[in-house]
This record gives sequence, C-alpha cells and structure tokens, in this order.
Amino acid sequence: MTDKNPIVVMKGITIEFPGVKALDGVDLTLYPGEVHALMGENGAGKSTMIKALTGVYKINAGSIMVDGKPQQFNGTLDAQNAGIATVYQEVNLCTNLSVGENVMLGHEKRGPFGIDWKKTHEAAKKYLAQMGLESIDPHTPLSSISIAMQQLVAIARAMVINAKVLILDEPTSSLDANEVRDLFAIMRKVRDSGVAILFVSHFLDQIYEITDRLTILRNGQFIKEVMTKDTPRDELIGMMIGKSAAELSQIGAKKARREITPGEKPIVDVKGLGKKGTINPVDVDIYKGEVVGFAGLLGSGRTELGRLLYGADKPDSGTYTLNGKKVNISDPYTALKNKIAYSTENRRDEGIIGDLTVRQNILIALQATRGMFKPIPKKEADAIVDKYMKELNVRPADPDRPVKNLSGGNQQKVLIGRWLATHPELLILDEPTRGIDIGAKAEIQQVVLDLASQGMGVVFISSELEEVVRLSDDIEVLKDRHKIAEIENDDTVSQATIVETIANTNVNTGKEA
Amino acid sequence: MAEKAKAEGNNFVKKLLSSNLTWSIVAFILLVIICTIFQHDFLALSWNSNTGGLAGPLITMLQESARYLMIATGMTLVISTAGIDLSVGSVMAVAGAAAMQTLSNGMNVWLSILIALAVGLAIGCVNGALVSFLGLQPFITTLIMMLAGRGMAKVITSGENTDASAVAGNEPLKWFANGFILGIPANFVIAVIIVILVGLLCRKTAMGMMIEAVGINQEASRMTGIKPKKILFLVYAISGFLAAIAGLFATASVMRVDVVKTGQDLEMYAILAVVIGGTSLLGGKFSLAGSAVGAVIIAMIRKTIITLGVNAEATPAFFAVVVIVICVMQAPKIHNLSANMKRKRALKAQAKAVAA
Amino acid sequence: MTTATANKVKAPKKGFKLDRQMIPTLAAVVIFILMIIMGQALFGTYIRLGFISSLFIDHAYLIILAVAMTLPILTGGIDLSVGAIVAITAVVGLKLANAGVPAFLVMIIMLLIGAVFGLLAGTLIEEFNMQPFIATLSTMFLARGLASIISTDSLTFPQGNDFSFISNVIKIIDNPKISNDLSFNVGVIIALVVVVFGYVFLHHTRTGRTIYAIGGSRSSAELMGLPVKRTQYIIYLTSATLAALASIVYTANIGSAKNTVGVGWELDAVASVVIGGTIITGGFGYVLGSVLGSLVRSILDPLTSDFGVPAEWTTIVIGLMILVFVVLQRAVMAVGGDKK
Amino acid sequence: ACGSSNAGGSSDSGKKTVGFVAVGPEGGFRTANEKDIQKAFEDAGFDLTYSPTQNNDQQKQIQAFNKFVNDEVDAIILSSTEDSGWDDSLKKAAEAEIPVFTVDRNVDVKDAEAKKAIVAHIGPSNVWCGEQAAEFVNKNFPDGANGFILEGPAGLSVVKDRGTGWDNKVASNVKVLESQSANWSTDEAKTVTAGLLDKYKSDNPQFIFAQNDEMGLGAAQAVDAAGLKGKVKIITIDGTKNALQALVDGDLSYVIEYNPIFGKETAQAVKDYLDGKTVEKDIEIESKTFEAASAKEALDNNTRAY
Ligand SMILES: Nc1ncnc2c1ncn2[C@@H]1O[C@H](COP(=O)(O)OP(=O)(O)OP(=O)(O)O)[C@@H](O)[C@H]1O
Ligand SMILES: Nc1ncnc2c1ncn2[C@@H]1O[C@H](COP(=O)(O)OP(=O)(O)OP(=O)(O)O)[C@@H](O)[C@H]1O
Ligand SMILES: [Mg+2]
Ligand SMILES: [Mg+2]
Repeated sequence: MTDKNPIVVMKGITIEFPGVKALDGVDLTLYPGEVHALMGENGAGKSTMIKALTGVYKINAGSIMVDGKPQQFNGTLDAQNAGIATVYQEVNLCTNLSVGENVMLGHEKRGPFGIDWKKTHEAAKKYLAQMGLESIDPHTPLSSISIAMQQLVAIARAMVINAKVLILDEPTSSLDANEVRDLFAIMRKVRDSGVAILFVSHFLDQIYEITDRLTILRNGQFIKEVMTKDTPRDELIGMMIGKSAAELSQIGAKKARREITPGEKPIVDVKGLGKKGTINPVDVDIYKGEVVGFAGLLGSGRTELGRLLYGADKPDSGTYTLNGKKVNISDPYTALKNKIAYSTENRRDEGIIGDLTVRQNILIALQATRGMFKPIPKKEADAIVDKYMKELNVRPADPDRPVKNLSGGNQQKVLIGRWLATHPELLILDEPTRGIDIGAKAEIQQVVLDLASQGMGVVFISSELEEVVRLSDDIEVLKDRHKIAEIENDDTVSQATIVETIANTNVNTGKEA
Repeated sequence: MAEKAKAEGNNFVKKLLSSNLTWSIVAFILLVIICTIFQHDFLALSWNSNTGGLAGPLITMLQESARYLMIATGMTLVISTAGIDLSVGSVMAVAGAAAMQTLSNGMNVWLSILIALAVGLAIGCVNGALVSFLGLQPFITTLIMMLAGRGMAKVITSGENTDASAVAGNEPLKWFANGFILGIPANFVIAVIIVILVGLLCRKTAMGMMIEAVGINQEASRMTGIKPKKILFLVYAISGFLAAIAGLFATASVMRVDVVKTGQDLEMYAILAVVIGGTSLLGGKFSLAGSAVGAVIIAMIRKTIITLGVNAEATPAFFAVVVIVICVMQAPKIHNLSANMKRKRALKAQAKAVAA
Repeated sequence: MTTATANKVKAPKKGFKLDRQMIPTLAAVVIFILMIIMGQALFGTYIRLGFISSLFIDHAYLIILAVAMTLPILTGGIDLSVGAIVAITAVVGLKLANAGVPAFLVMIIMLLIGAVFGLLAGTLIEEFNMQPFIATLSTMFLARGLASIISTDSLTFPQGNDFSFISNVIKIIDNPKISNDLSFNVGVIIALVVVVFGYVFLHHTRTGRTIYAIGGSRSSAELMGLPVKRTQYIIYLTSATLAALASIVYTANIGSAKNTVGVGWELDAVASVVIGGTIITGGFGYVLGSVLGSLVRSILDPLTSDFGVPAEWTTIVIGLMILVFVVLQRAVMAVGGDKK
Repeated sequence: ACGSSNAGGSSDSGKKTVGFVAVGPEGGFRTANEKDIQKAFEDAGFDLTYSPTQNNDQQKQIQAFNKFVNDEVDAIILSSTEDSGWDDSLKKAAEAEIPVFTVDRNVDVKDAEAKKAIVAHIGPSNVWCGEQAAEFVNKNFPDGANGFILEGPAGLSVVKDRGTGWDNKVASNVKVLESQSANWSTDEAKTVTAGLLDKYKSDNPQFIFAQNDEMGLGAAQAVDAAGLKGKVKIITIDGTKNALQALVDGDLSYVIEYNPIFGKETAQAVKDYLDGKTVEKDIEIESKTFEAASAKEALDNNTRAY
C-alpha cells in the first residue's frame, strides 16, 4: 500500500486546550484503500486528532495535507467539501427531524421547485438500506429510535458524500455483533473502492479483524505507527497503556454463581412490571450481592426495563417490592431515596451535566438525595470526589474541569462514580463499558464484582454478551420487549446458549419455536 | 523560579482579560470618566442635611440602581434554568399599585408592604406553576403575564396613578427608597444585602448548583434525583418576589404608582444586565456578582445619558451603542485577537517550510 | 439484522398524514374558526365580508412580520428588532418620498435599510458571540433611536404618491353596504406572496432545512457540515428585510407614519408565531401556523371590545385568552401524543 | 361601566350604538377623560362600545375603527394617538355614512372624501396650554431666568403641541438650559431632574416646565431633596387633584388645566347630529389655570372629578 500516494498527511499536530495539551506533535498518514485505526486509552487524544483533521478545532502547530495540498479547514463544511466524511464519537444528529432528513441534510435531491422530497426520501431509503436499516421508514422521527440505531443513521449519512476519506470514531460502541458484522462488510466494500478509512474502537478483536495499519497515541503523544498484522496483542496493549500487558489486571474466569439461600428476601422483587408500547409485563428479582444481566438484541427492551426499575419512566402495570415492602418508585428521586441507582446508556443527553465540573457531576446525585438545603460538607465532598476519581482512574485528575471537556470514556467513569457515591443497594448499569478502553473496562468489571461481593445488587445491561455471561449470576433474556427467559448462569451457559435462546423463542408464546 | 512566576502572572492576566466581570468594570469606569469630562464635579459628593445623606450624581445613580439589582438578580436565576421572565416590569407595577392603593385606602404601611410583596410572590408562583407543572414555554408564559400584569395594576388602582405621598404614616416606605444608611442610599444598601443573601443561599447550599444543572440538562438532572419542576417553580417565585421589592423601590421613591410607566421596559434592562454580567441566555452557569455589576452599569448608562444631555430622540440609539460596545468588548474573538494572529503567522511559516 | 420485526414502522399512506408536530398548528386552525363562530353567534358581525376583508387588509403587515419572526424562532433565536425596523424604514421612506424621490427607489432604499440592520444583527451574533436576544435588542434600540433622531414628526405621503397602488382597495364583491364588500389590496397580495415564499424557503430549500437543523441542535448542525454561519446571516437578513417590507405595506396603507410606529409589534409577532405552534426554543413549527397565529392574535382585540371588557381589564383578558390558547394546545398535544 | 353585548347596528332596545376608539387607561388625564365619556354616553342613553389600544399603537386604533364601520354603528368617537394616517379609514366611514367625532386630538386629513366623515372636534387645546406656561414664566421672571423642560416621549403630537405653544410665547430672555424626556413618568422625572439640578447647579435654574402633572410631581420631589423647594418654580399641565394639592402645598407653582371632562358635550354633539340638528365644527373645551389660591378653592369645592 505504501506504493500509493498518501491521501492525508498530518505532521506534528499540537492542540492545546486551556490547561491541557491534548495533542503534542502527533503524526498520522492515511493511504487510499486502507483501514487505519487510531489506538489509545480514553483521553489519549483520538477524537481530538480527528477533530483537528476536520477543522472542528484549530491546531496550534503542525501541518495538514489532504490530497497533496496543504489544508486548514475552517469547519466541517470545508472538510466535507474536500472529501472527508466523518461520524463523530457522540452521535450528532438533529432529533427534531426525520431519519431520512438526517441522512440527507445538506444533500437533498433537488427538482425544479427546490427540494424534491420524494426523491430525497428514496435516496435516504437507499442509504439506510445499505446499513441494514431497510425496515426504517425515512419519515420516522429520529427521536423515536434508539441511540444504537441513530449511530447507524449517522454512518448512513456519511455514505451520502462521495468521500475519499471516511472517519468513524467508535462507531461500534453501541452496536451488537450482527450489526458490527454488517458494518464491517460495508467498510470493506468502501475500502476496496479506494477510500481511506480512519477507524477508532476499543475492541481489539475488531481492530484485528478489520484494520490494516495502526497509529498509537498515549497521553497526547505519538507512540508509533505499525502494521496490524505484524503487531501481537500484548505488544499493542503495552504501547497503548505504557505498561506491559501482563500488568493489566485481567479478570479471566467466569464469576462463581452466588447461591440464594432458601427463604432469603430479594432486594427488589417486581411482578408484572410493564409499560404499554415499551415493555410488556416482566417479573424480576434481584438479591443482595447478585449480578443480574439483561441480555438481548438492540431494541429488545433492556434499557426500557432498567428505566422502569429506576422510576425514570412510569410503569402502567405491576407491583414493586423493595426489601419486602411494597413501594411506588414514581421518579428517580424516590428511587435514589430507596437506594436504587441507574447509570444511563445515553451519556450525553441523560448522563453528564456538561458545564458542571467533574466534582459537581460526581456529587450531584448524592446531594439531590440529601436535599437542596443540606450541602455536603466540604471535607466529606473532597473525600468522596477524591475516592472515586482515584478508584475509577479518571483522567485528567482535575476535579474542577467541566466534565464536557473530558474524553468520552472518562465521562463514563465520572458517571459511575456519581452513582457509587450514593451507596446504592441496587445499581443498574446500562452499557457501563461502552466506549471504555480495555484497561478501564477491566477496572469497571472488577468494580462490579467487588460491589457485588460487598453485598450490592447489580443489574448489568450490555450489548456485549461476553461480559454479561462472565459477570452475571442470573441472565434475563429479552426479545422484542418481552422477557423470554431467565437463565441461571452456571458453567454450562455460554454466549451461544443465549444467542440460541433468543433465536429459538417465539415471543408471543414464550415457548421455543 | 522567576519564569514560573511570570507564567503564572501571564495566566492570571489572561484569566482577567477573558472574564466578563473585568470588562464590565472597565465599561463602568469608562462611563464614569466620560461623565466626569462632561461635568467636572461628577464624582463630587456632598453632605445633604436635608435628606441626611450624601448627595451627588453618583448617589442618585446608586439610588436608581437598586431596582435593577433586584430584578437582575431574579432574572439571573431564571435565565440560568434556560428560562426568561418578561413579566418583572409588570410585576413591579402590580406590587407598586398594591402598596400605593392600600396605603391611600388607609392601611398600615407595614401591612401594605407585606401585601405588595405577597402579590409579587403570588404572580411569580403562577409563572412558576405554568412553566413547571403545565410545561408551558417560559417566554410566552411570562409574556402573557407581562400583558396581564399591566392590566392588574390598572384594575387595582381603577386606572388611576394612585398617589400616596400625602398619606400619613407612609414614612417607612418612603425611607426605603429615599432614606440613607450611614450616608449611603438605603435602597442601595438593602438591595446589596438582598443580592448577597441570594448569593449565599445559592452558593452555600446546593441550590445554585441544582439551578445550573437544570439549566444545562434538564433530563440528566432529573435522572440524578433533582426535581426540575420544583427548581423551576422556585426561581420564578423568587423572581416575582424580588420584582415586587423593585416595584416598591420604584414607587416609593415618589410615593406614586404610574400604571403605565412603572417598570415599563425594565425586563429588557434586567436581561441586559444579566447578559453583561456573563450569564448565557441559553442557561447554565450564572454569576450573581456579574449581574449586579451589570445592573449598576445600566443605571450608569442612564445617568450618562442625563449627564451628557443626550437628546430625548437619541437616547435609545445611545443606549444601543453602549450595549453593543460592551458586548463586543466581551467577545472572545476580541480577546483572542492577538493570540490568533500569532498562531496564524506561525502556521503559515510552518506550511511554507513544509511546502519547501 | 436489527430486530426490526416488532418495531417496523408502517409506511405512511399516500396523501395527508397527521404529524404530531402539526397538531398545535391544527389546533390553531380549529380555535380560529371557533372564535369566528363565537363572534358571529354573539355579535353577528364576524362573518361579514367587510370584517374578513379588513382582517386581512389591516393585518397584512402582521402576517409579514409573523413570517419574518418564524425564521429566527425556528433556530431558537429571536428578532426583537422588527418593530423598530418598521419605524426607521417608514420614517426614512416618508422623508424621501416627500423629498420627491420616486416611489420605486424609496421602496428599494427601505428594503436596503432593513437589510443593513439584519446584517448588523447577524454580525453581532456570529462574529461577536452575542445572543440573538441581546443582539436584536440592541439593533431595536438603535433603529428606534435613529428613527427619532431623523424625525419625530408625523410624516404624510405627498398627494398622489406612487405608494398608493399598494393600498388601493380592489373590490371583488361590491355590495351597497360597505360592510358586505369583499375586498383586498396589493398589500394583502404581498403578504400572501411572502407566506408562499416562507413556505417554499423553509420546506424546499437546503437553507430552510438547515434552519430546522440549527433549531434541533446547533452543534450537531455544525458537525454535520451544514453552513450554519451563512444560514444565520441569511435568517436575520431575511427577517429584517421582511420587516422593511411590512413597513412598506403598512405605511402605504395608512399613508403616514412616524418614529413611534411599531412599538410592541415584535411581541405581537412572537405571540403569533407561538400561537401558530412554533416552539420558542426552536426546531419545530410551520410558517402557515404563524400566519394563522397572526389572524388569531388579530381578532382577540375586537372580541374583547365587543364583550365590553372594562378598560383596565382588557390586557388581562387578552393575556388570559392567549394563555387558554397555549394551554389548550398543550392539552391537545398531550392527548395526541398519547394516541400515537 | 361601558360597552354592551350588541355592537351590530342599533340594538334591540332601539338604543343608538356608538363606537369609541380610545387610547386606554393611562392614569391621570386619560383615565378621567375616557371614563367621563363612557359615563356621559351611558347617561345619554347610548350604547357605547369601548376599544382601547396598547402602547399608543395607532394600528390597533385603525383596526378598531374599521371594525366599527363594519359593525355599522351609528357614530364613532375617535380619540386618536396620531393626527395623521386616518384618511383611508375615514373614507370608509364616509362611504358607510357613519359620522365621526374626534375628541381630544384633532386629526389631519387631506382627502376631501375623508374630511366629510368628520362632523366635529371636541377638546381643549394643547398649544394653548403651552402658551400659558410660557406666559407664566415671562410674567414671573421679567428679567429673564434659566430652567428646564421635561417632555413626554419623543414624537407624540401632544408633546410637540405643548412645546409649540411654549415656543410661541416664551420671552427671549428666558433660557431653557436643557429639555429632557421623562416619558410622562413621575419616577423618571425625579431621576432626570436630580441629574439636571446637579449638572446645572452653577446656572441657578429657576423654573421647570413639566409637560404633564406626573412629571411635575416627580420634579418637585427632586427639587425638594436638593433643598431648593420654593426656589425653583414648577409649572405643569393637566390639573389633576394631586397636582392641585401639590400646588396648595407649595411644591408646584402653577398648574394649567387640560380639561378632560367633556363627555357631556361630546354626547350632546352626537345626539344633536343624529337628531338632525346642526353641530358646531369645533367645540373647544375651556380650561383654567391654577395658582395656590384658586387651587385650594377648587379642592374645597370638591367638584373635581379627577
Ligand atoms: N474542548 C476541550 N476542552 C478541554 N479539554 C479537552 C477538550 N476536548 C478534549 N479535551 C481533553 O483532551 C484530551 C483528549 O481527549 P479525546 O476526546 O481526544 O480522547 P479520546 O482519545 O478520544 O478518548 P476516548 O477513547 O475516551 O474517546 C482529554 O484529556 C480531554 O480531557
Ligand atoms: N427497529 C426499531 N424501529 C424503531 N424504533 C426502535 C427500533 N428499535 C428500537 N427502537 C426504539 O428505540 C428505543 C430503545 O429501545 P430499548 O432501549 O428498549 O432497546 P435496548 O434493548 O435497551 O437496546 P439498546 O440499549 O441496545 O438500544 C425504544 O424506545 C424503541 O422504541
Ligand atoms: Mg474519543
Ligand atoms: Mg439500551
């Protein structure tokens, strides 16, 4: 491939934000027809590098050449015009518009009377179909589809531009195995047509499956550019985290199942909990020290169920028993008061409070449960913030930075810190490892296990079946908004068991098909 | 060592330069300088035995600023939640009308004051209820209240400009607006104390943070257990209450309510004060100190207009120019001008080097 | 691939489909009709042709302003300067007309003045990070101030001026009684053209769609590579120029104007837009809704006076009517939303 | 106290209907004036529909006027905010043969057709009021004096007329140091006056001509606070009770009445016209001027309605 002329050459890129050097002299070269991965921990500077290329950030030093010409994009529009299509890490679409419009915005088909909507929607349908979204009507409001689907819509949008460079910043973080497979198929097709693809992912399997070349960053520094096939995993991890892979705490084995003693009362016991249109009545019980996994495909209703347990949505049927007492969890406040916490999958819209500092973001839920007029004493607050920032290894370790300036993965850690600070008895984690680097992912998984062993009940929702199987005592399997099975997770259970269950169960009867 | 100190110094200067407060204060000083050029004894203070306080242009300016301080403070909290309260001017009129009307009907002055405050609070609560519990848009809700409030003031006084200057026993109220504490205008002192109290309430409890959280991301706030509806209700109630105090200041100054003029257009001034103070109309982080300086600046602009003898016809244009200048001064683009040029030059040089 | 089976959204049937976003606008239609019917039932004058005619002739300017205001509001912005721009363009226009400048040239100059204020607002917003509320508040004060510096006289068009072609009433149905005449004038036609322009602009041009996108999320629109900055300029330029157009229509209609004209019209325009179902925070709304909103706003005044509301109560009653309106809309939306 | 449920033509009771295009309650003169008119018409057995505007907006008045034409009322009373811009509407009234009576402010009509619609004008004269103020100053300061004028909002024709009256009569040795707008507001007048007194301390201001009572009362407070009570003569126009009381108390020096009480005369004119009698074209309402003594008398009589 090196025989071709590079399409993008970035040299010595430096970007400073007030108080941090996010990038310090980083190089990146993209060749046509390759898939190139940017590798690095959370906060290494991957997204920043991408934004430097597309003109979102102004660079402080360095040079950018696109197609042999020095370029200084003044915003994404310029980059797009130069043939660079980008899907950013946080989904950036307009929720007030339809799916089809989001795909086509700025590229609507025009007829004699301005935009020809019929043609535009047809085109949108075509691009959506490419992403396997043929079932979605382009007229559907974007707000009514899940984050994962929005991610696919964003990718479909990137296909509209006849790009020479396609940038995908963690496109797979919210997709499940099937969609990843489909996405890779498209990426290969695009690559083979001579487009350079810049790809970011924290899943090493995916990296080895799809990429040709890697650029590794650490702490804003350029470490090395290597060919994927020549780089063993251990070496790659070592370069990324700056320690040898062996030092990385690994939780290998499957968790030993926590046996419920007969007569023991569950923390939470819900019967027939449901909400019309979102999830059909479900029974769930969660015991002290137990990890309950929710498994299912996209849109199967896992998030919905989690939200009902937390009172984020109001159920319209069912009973809710907490430690043997009937309760009415009508809103998040009540849930928190009853020591139930929920970490959302939709970090940007429902999670972080962007302009507040890391410190405030960690403390806010605890503060809310104590009430507005009982401020947490400074000493206690300092201790809490310090504890969770250290425990979860939030970087940069500066609690007074606005949380929106943290990298995606670090924001996630702050959020988990927030919920742990409330000392819940039941912690519902919805996609807690989404967008988190391998090191941190292992840390978070460890945290989950530790919490459980200290007696906390945990609901663990993840699109990665592997995690679910490894961490859970019990697995609730959902499909099409029904609970179809509850699997006791012993040694006989594997990912395949669950996939089979999903495939073979008929939703309406609950029996195997 | 010295290097580090210098770097820190530089940082400090940078921070200072990019702070809205700095520029507000610069603007204020500039206005004072302009006034002093036009009227050499502008800064002069004298003792007025007639009123028992200091006298001079600056003093009347502070006296007028009291009401802006009140509405700007309430407005800051409302704006922080990404809302807006267009009704403050009308609430001033209603509260003033209530006070003057009850007073001239022979009510005890303290009771009148209480009623006026209660009326303001009540209107604030209605705003709050409509915005939070019914989920109406703040702009339109308070716009309606702005219309209706004017009408309420007229209903209270049956359309008259009720005058209570001759009512016996009105001294306490008169004193609020015209009296002096240690030579300084009483209303200004009271207003500053109230601003400080609100500030303490926000920053010493978690109220400030929660207000900001709701303004930044309402749904995320709800998920942390905050009750956004309660917070919204609260800020509108506070705004109504403070507007009532402003209304008392404005009417007690002449012991007369003017159903059309009292508080007219003052919502705009309050919003300007808040923005000059550095709080974004999109909600989020707020600065009460900034708004307070903004409020004093508004009073100062008005004083400047009188001092310079700007023609009645030209006053709005003059006002606009000053506001534009202040806002442009605060724009980050202006602050980063030199840094940006430097960066661009460096990049150009580099690009040349690469090309070569 | 995805478990689309259960979630499959039905393809829309051809023809009219009820979009949830359209409910407030439809509510405006229904309520407008109800108000006319009520007025007719109680006072017997609301479906007279004369009433309908003057509703349009007298409010052509408001319809134009409502269309103008729709653009910034759709992005979550606002243009408070429209009323003041009416004033300054009217004053300059009349001065020029009296100085003997041909009407056609005067109109162009008026539009240009509007455009200059729009450009100024755009610059303040985009280059100096001023929020639209403050930027247009400043241009409002500026325009109003300049208008009164130029003249505080009540200015009248010279006799036989060429502006009158806009105001000359064309009778479609000429009954012996004027109250039964159905008539319109060029001002009304201009307003209708503006409405059509607004509709086509917002729904059939890329710039129009960008306006909606900005209203949804400005940062997303930027990252999607949409020309946000340019669009913002276009918005404020258009709204200010339309305000100048409203000024032409209004002054031609009454044949005179002065610096105090248009005080508070920006709020009438905002009320019209909101009544028409556009959300003040941006992203949702229709220009046709705004037109209906301006008609609803327009018949609130005659209704209050026919009901014999005491003078002091009129603004309260008008406020309450708008409130009822907005609350009804919310209720309709909540119900409609549940059904979905 | 006003309005009825039937505006469409003569009502069932056979009462004549009248449409009143008004300014709206603004306190002081305006409220007294419009209440008086409403009451007078009610007493005279008319069915009056009252339609106020907001913010002095002429557009809303035009709308109301056209509505009355469409309602086919028997007569229209027009208390306009602006003196021009009425041609088209008046033409419509003429076509519909509805008589129009202008009150308070005369309107300036060019169109011959439109002129026909106006039967009479009823109201006091603003120019006259301004002239009285000037003459008072001339008389009291034969050797000349310095002073200020407090004006209403820039551009209103009342403001201009009162100013014109002043300019007509004021002596050349009387010097106006500065004219400032205090927007008809007591409170603003106080601030403005305090500023002016500070600024022109050395010029020894001796009079303040406030174009209405509200502003005069505010100016008086500023003068009082500056310890100049009695040294600065304050002249105001309108003649509300409060102003007269202030005159008696020595806060003001001269009050020129702008008599708002002419509802009876208006109702009579309308009645006469509808009965086919001839009506005088210009019914000027007489106003008085007050000094302390006459003010006390007027207050003691307790006959003032406003
Ligand atoms: N707007 C900003 N202001 C200040 N600091 C920022 C800003 N954006 C990013 N940073 C900082 O720059 C560094 C790099 O962040 P970046 O988002 O590029 O990381 P990343 O490699 O994409 O991480 P992740 O895998 O978590 O997405 C982080 O330390 C982050 O805190
Ligand atoms: N195929 C689809 N078409 C339209 N809307 C969908 C589809 N799939 C999911 N949704 C919507 O997306 C939302 C998210 O679904 P839900 O949260 O239940 O999924 P989940 O099981 O949590 O999966 P994930 O969290 O991985 O998206 C739901 O409100 C649902 O209406
Ligand atoms: Mg990233
Ligand atoms: Mg989910």
